[in-house]
Amino acid sequence: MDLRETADEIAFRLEARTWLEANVPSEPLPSFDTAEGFALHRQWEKKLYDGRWSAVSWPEQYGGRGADYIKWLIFEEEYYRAGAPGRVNQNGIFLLGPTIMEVGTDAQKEKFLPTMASSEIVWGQAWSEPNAGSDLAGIKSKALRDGDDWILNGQKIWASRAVWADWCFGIFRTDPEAERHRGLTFILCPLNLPGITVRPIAQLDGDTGFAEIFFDDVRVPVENTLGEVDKGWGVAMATAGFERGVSLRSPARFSEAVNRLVALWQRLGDKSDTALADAVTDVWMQAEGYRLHTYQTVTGMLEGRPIGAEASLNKIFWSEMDVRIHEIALQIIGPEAERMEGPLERWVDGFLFSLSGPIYAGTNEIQRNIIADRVLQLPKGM
Amino acid sequence: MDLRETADEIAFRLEARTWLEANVPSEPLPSFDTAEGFALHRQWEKKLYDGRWSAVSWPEQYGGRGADYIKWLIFEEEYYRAGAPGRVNQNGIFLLGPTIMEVGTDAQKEKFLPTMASSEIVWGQAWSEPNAGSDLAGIKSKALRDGDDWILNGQKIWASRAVWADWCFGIFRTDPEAERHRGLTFILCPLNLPGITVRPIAQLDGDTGFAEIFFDDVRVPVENTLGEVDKGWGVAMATAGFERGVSLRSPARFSEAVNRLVALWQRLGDKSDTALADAVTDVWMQAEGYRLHTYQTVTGMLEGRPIGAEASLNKIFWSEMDVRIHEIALQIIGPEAERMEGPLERWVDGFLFSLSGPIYAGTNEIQRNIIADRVLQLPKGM
Amino acid sequence: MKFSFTDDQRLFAEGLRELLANECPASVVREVWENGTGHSPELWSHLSGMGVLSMLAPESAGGMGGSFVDAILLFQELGRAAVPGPVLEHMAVAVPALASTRFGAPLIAGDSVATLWVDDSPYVAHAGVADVIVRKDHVLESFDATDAHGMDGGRRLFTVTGGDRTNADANVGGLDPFDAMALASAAYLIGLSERMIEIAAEYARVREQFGKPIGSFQAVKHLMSDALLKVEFAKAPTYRAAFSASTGADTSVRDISMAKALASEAAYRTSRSTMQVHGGIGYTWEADLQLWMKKAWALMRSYGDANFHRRRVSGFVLA
Amino acid sequence: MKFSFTDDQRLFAEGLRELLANECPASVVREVWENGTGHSPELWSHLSGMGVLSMLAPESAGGMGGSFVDAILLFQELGRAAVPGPVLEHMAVAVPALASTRFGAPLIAGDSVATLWVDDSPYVAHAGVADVIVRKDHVLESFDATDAHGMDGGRRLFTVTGGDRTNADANVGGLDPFDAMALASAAYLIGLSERMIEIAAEYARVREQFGKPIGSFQAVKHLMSDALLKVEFAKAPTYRAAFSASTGADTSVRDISMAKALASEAAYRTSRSTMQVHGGIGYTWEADLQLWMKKAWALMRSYGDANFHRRRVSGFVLA
Repeated sequence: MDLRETADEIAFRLEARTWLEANVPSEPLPSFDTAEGFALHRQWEKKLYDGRWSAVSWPEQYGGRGADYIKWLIFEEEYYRAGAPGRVNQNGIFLLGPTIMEVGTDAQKEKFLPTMASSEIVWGQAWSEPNAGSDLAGIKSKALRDGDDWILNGQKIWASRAVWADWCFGIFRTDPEAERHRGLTFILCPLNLPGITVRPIAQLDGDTGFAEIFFDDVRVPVENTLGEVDKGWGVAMATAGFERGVSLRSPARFSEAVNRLVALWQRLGDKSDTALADAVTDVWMQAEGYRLHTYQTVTGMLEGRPIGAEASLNKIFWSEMDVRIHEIALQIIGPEAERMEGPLERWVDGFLFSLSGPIYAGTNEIQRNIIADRVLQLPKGM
Repeated sequence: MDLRETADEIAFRLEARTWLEANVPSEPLPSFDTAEGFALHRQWEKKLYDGRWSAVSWPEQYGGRGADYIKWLIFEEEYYRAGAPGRVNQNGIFLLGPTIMEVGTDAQKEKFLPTMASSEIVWGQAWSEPNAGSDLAGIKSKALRDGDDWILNGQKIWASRAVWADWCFGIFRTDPEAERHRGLTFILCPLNLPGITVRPIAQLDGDTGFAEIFFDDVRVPVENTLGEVDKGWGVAMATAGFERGVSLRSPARFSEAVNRLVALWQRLGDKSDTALADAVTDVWMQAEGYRLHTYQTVTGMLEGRPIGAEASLNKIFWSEMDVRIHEIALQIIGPEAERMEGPLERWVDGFLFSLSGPIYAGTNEIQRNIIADRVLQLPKGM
Repeated sequence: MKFSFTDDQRLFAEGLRELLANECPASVVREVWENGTGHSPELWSHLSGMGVLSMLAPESAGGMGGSFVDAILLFQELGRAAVPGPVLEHMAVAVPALASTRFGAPLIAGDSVATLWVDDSPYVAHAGVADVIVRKDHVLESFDATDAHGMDGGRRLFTVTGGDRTNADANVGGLDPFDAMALASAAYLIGLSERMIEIAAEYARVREQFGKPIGSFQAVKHLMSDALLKVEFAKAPTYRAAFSASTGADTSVRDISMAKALASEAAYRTSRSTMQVHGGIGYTWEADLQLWMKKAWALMRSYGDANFHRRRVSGFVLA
Repeated sequence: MKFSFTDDQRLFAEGLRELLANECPASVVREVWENGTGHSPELWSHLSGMGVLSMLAPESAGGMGGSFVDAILLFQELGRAAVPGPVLEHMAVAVPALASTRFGAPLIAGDSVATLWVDDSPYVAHAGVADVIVRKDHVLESFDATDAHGMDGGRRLFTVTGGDRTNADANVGGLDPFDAMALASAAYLIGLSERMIEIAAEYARVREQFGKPIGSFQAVKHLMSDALLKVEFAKAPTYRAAFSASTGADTSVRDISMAKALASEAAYRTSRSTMQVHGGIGYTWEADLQLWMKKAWALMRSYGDANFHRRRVSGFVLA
């Protein structure tokens, strides 16, 4: 155990910091859930790519730096510290990309990874369906083989980024006889094909961060299959595991949020209110604990210990922490917290956004079941 | 709505206060879970009975005052205010007594109620069994009819007061073919009969507040049946409903506890600690809310509106409040809270005792199911 | 000692519930949000017609001559329907405080619409649709209102400048207008919470996952039961506060603060639990739940949040 | 940056777990409680033999020459077995602080038993079985100890009078003995919690109600998962605090306080949840769970409770 950074890590951190200070836009970009904001975020991703910062943990041949997870965490810390824009291609770079590297063919790697790293292609995800949310294995959208093509039919929902994205990835039922998590296949699909309709869904804040995707006899070549036919559940779970486990919410996001919360408390908080100070300190400790826990997990991964159902612990932890951080902020802000615009709107937006955390990527109730069943070995109940 | 006491109520309160001030022992009695303490508590109950204060809500003919529920609440407030001893015959006077009045025969009323009011007979209860706790309908103890007798066999557990009590009441399976809550009968049984073995169970604090009762061919006359044969579940539920609903934990108990907590805070609490003050105020509000809620419930009962599954709300509320009151007290007390004896031991005892609240009389998990199913009309899950 | 409402009080509240079921379903609330007004004149005239708006004005002034005990279940019913517009401010403060002034008659008749500007906020809810703004010691007319982009489309928020001042005392039978609103809001928050629980229970009965209605899962049952628990135990304190306010009891401020603290916390907990029960649907603009949640989030912080009120209670209890 | 233990550290901890599985099952803990000693000389000599007690003494003095990073998993394993007696006080403070004094050799050999008296309490745990009591700036011998009736039979509590004083500095590599104990206790509390969860999970797998193991009910699953969550997220902060203490980092006090605050809260939450899972059985003297719970309740308040430590963290973070 040595929790001090190596000379190499320090150098990496400084290089990232220097580049970010020189390149991060001085004004926040508009939301990437608008046409203008999406285009500007895509430009920003291209700039990151040109500086080889868009996917630091990827191999150099695909535009990365071959950085290990520790360096990836360091980069994330610097990224949030610099107040850099949200990652519009997160679905691609952090979820699909690693999955393609694990199970994709060489041709798929060549075809998809460089355009993903540069955000020439931005990816939306298409997991859930109206009747397959928490119960993801209840998927009904179908892919039928016709010669060298799949013909896709069905409906996806909660497809994040899908309103403006270029491609999407999801799982489809390819064996109509199979039940639950068998007979599903992981398929990549352009969003501009005939037969695809994307209907934006307005969120709590009125923005359209996700969408429904309707597939009506959509034809895609079978080369777009990722992993084996009928084995898509395993591929999806590898992706979802990584999503819940580490990459979806890097610790830096929360460290930055609690630092802003401490600053908010220093500016507006009642200093004689020890309950408020306790609350701020509590979430500071949570964010710090999450950071330390992640460094420990990542060291374990580097030493060859895989992460398993513990990913569910992470998901519950960060999502509840995120809600709590924003609850405290809104308490400090007081009546101003009723406003959707104004100098403190970021906290109000952040509060609304935080409420999705305990729900998406598998509700926290489902995660608690997973922990009980797989970690604590309690008998199955459903 | 008029939340002021009537002249009659004020007079009743003053009469109770005067009597209690003159009669409550100046030193606390030893625990009624010891031989000596039990005897002293029985003497105290006799004194209460002689003053017609042991069962104020009972009809005068059985030793009560025919007081309505409002007056009963007033009496309880005065009783706790006076620091009077715990009620060793609570199982009898507050649980069994009202049930006998509701479903008992005239002969049973004559036989059991006066000796109950005077605590000549102290009652233990015998609901649970080793495999029928939360799942009370899983009862296996049997009563077989033999001429004019029941022959009882089986084992009861968590029988409160049973170590020193004279009689017990419980439900037994009389129809061996019937399942779950059918075919059960409510039976009253002396504890000194041949075939009965009472094994005390040591609690967390080392005291023996409850016991196991083993029945080995115990013979009781069929006159000891309360209510109809095979309909004991309904009788028991009436009792349990009243237990959870109002009588088991009268609001005065908690009002008195939070008043002591406020005094503890005033003596030992750090006044600059607003979090601590918040915590004390929170439970003060809870106790006050519970008191008000009870007055509202009781007015409703007087006006002919029955209490139903809302009793489960009460049970969760008071049991969680009781734990919280004691958690805060122990936090104020600090390292001294590690001691089982000493000037503050009542708080430590109270903490340990409070932990049984969320478990007994149906765990709070079961109560939440009941609320969900009966009040919120959610679909059954088990 | 009698802790119950009269048959008349109950029947009036049931009548209001029926009126609102017809005239203020979720679709009307949503329309008022989406058309940008935050107020429905049609609904207002129904409320006026029934005597709801004038409940707290003396009969001699053409009102219903009711007390806070008479009004408290009405506030709760208004919350249950998430009624938009300045109905609480008008009913609980403007009408009783100004009944005997030149403003009284049109307010009591519902022809003029009032809202309230309390000292603890730079914003005035509903100012865009109000004819008069009541302040602690004066009334404003002909003011300028600028949209401040409130979260709750049925309680639009404004900054206000200018206006003609008329001196007037906004006390309501000895209560500061802030306290009168805290009391009315507590009941309204309880009504909001009751309805959020109903909406979520309806959803949990029909939404299936894993081949069963989600309401059959203990996790869902317990989330909902815990919310209900908090709401049910906020009721008696709120009704008691109404009684204290009606009778001018010494404990009125303490009792109102207790009610507002408990109701605010119950409403927040309910919003979180019911949203969680809804899953992704609960996070959308299309789901009706948001109309209730955002109202709860706005109102729980208005007229003193739970912390403010808990500490006022502390001042009485721990002193 | 490398946040992991070495194979040697892991293997030593596993060895200790095995030793304790054999030499300190629940029956031994119970016996030590019920015989009134609060200490097992036999177990003590096993711990001494394995080098556990002398882990923090320099090799030159006959110790194992380990750091807090080497010891932290051992503290955790000791907690997992609810090891009775002054093992933390002896190991984490007396041995390293007094290694080079005349008290050192017998302490390192385990022939003499030490405990600690910190300034924030009038009581001294384990004084009845200790040969020496370490205080901040001196050591006591030949003192009188009077039973103060502690709740935890494996950590008996005493008041102490008299005794011969020898001046000695109880600092441990720059750490106040209070802080060294806070760190050791944090790890011990994590071990206690892990075992409480195991005990409850074992029970939930076999105990049936409604015809099913209770562990199949979501309410039980979620109680247990939430406890595990708190315990798992207290670990990395505790290991980090050990690293900070080992390296004399500026942040040692903050990091130790964070660890003790999180571990204390995790242990309390775990005690409540695991007892609830046990139902009535959990409320009895006969159930082993109580041996762990009471240790947790005693230790979570000792060497600073969660509030004390949270506020020390505040002092660093909010300043």
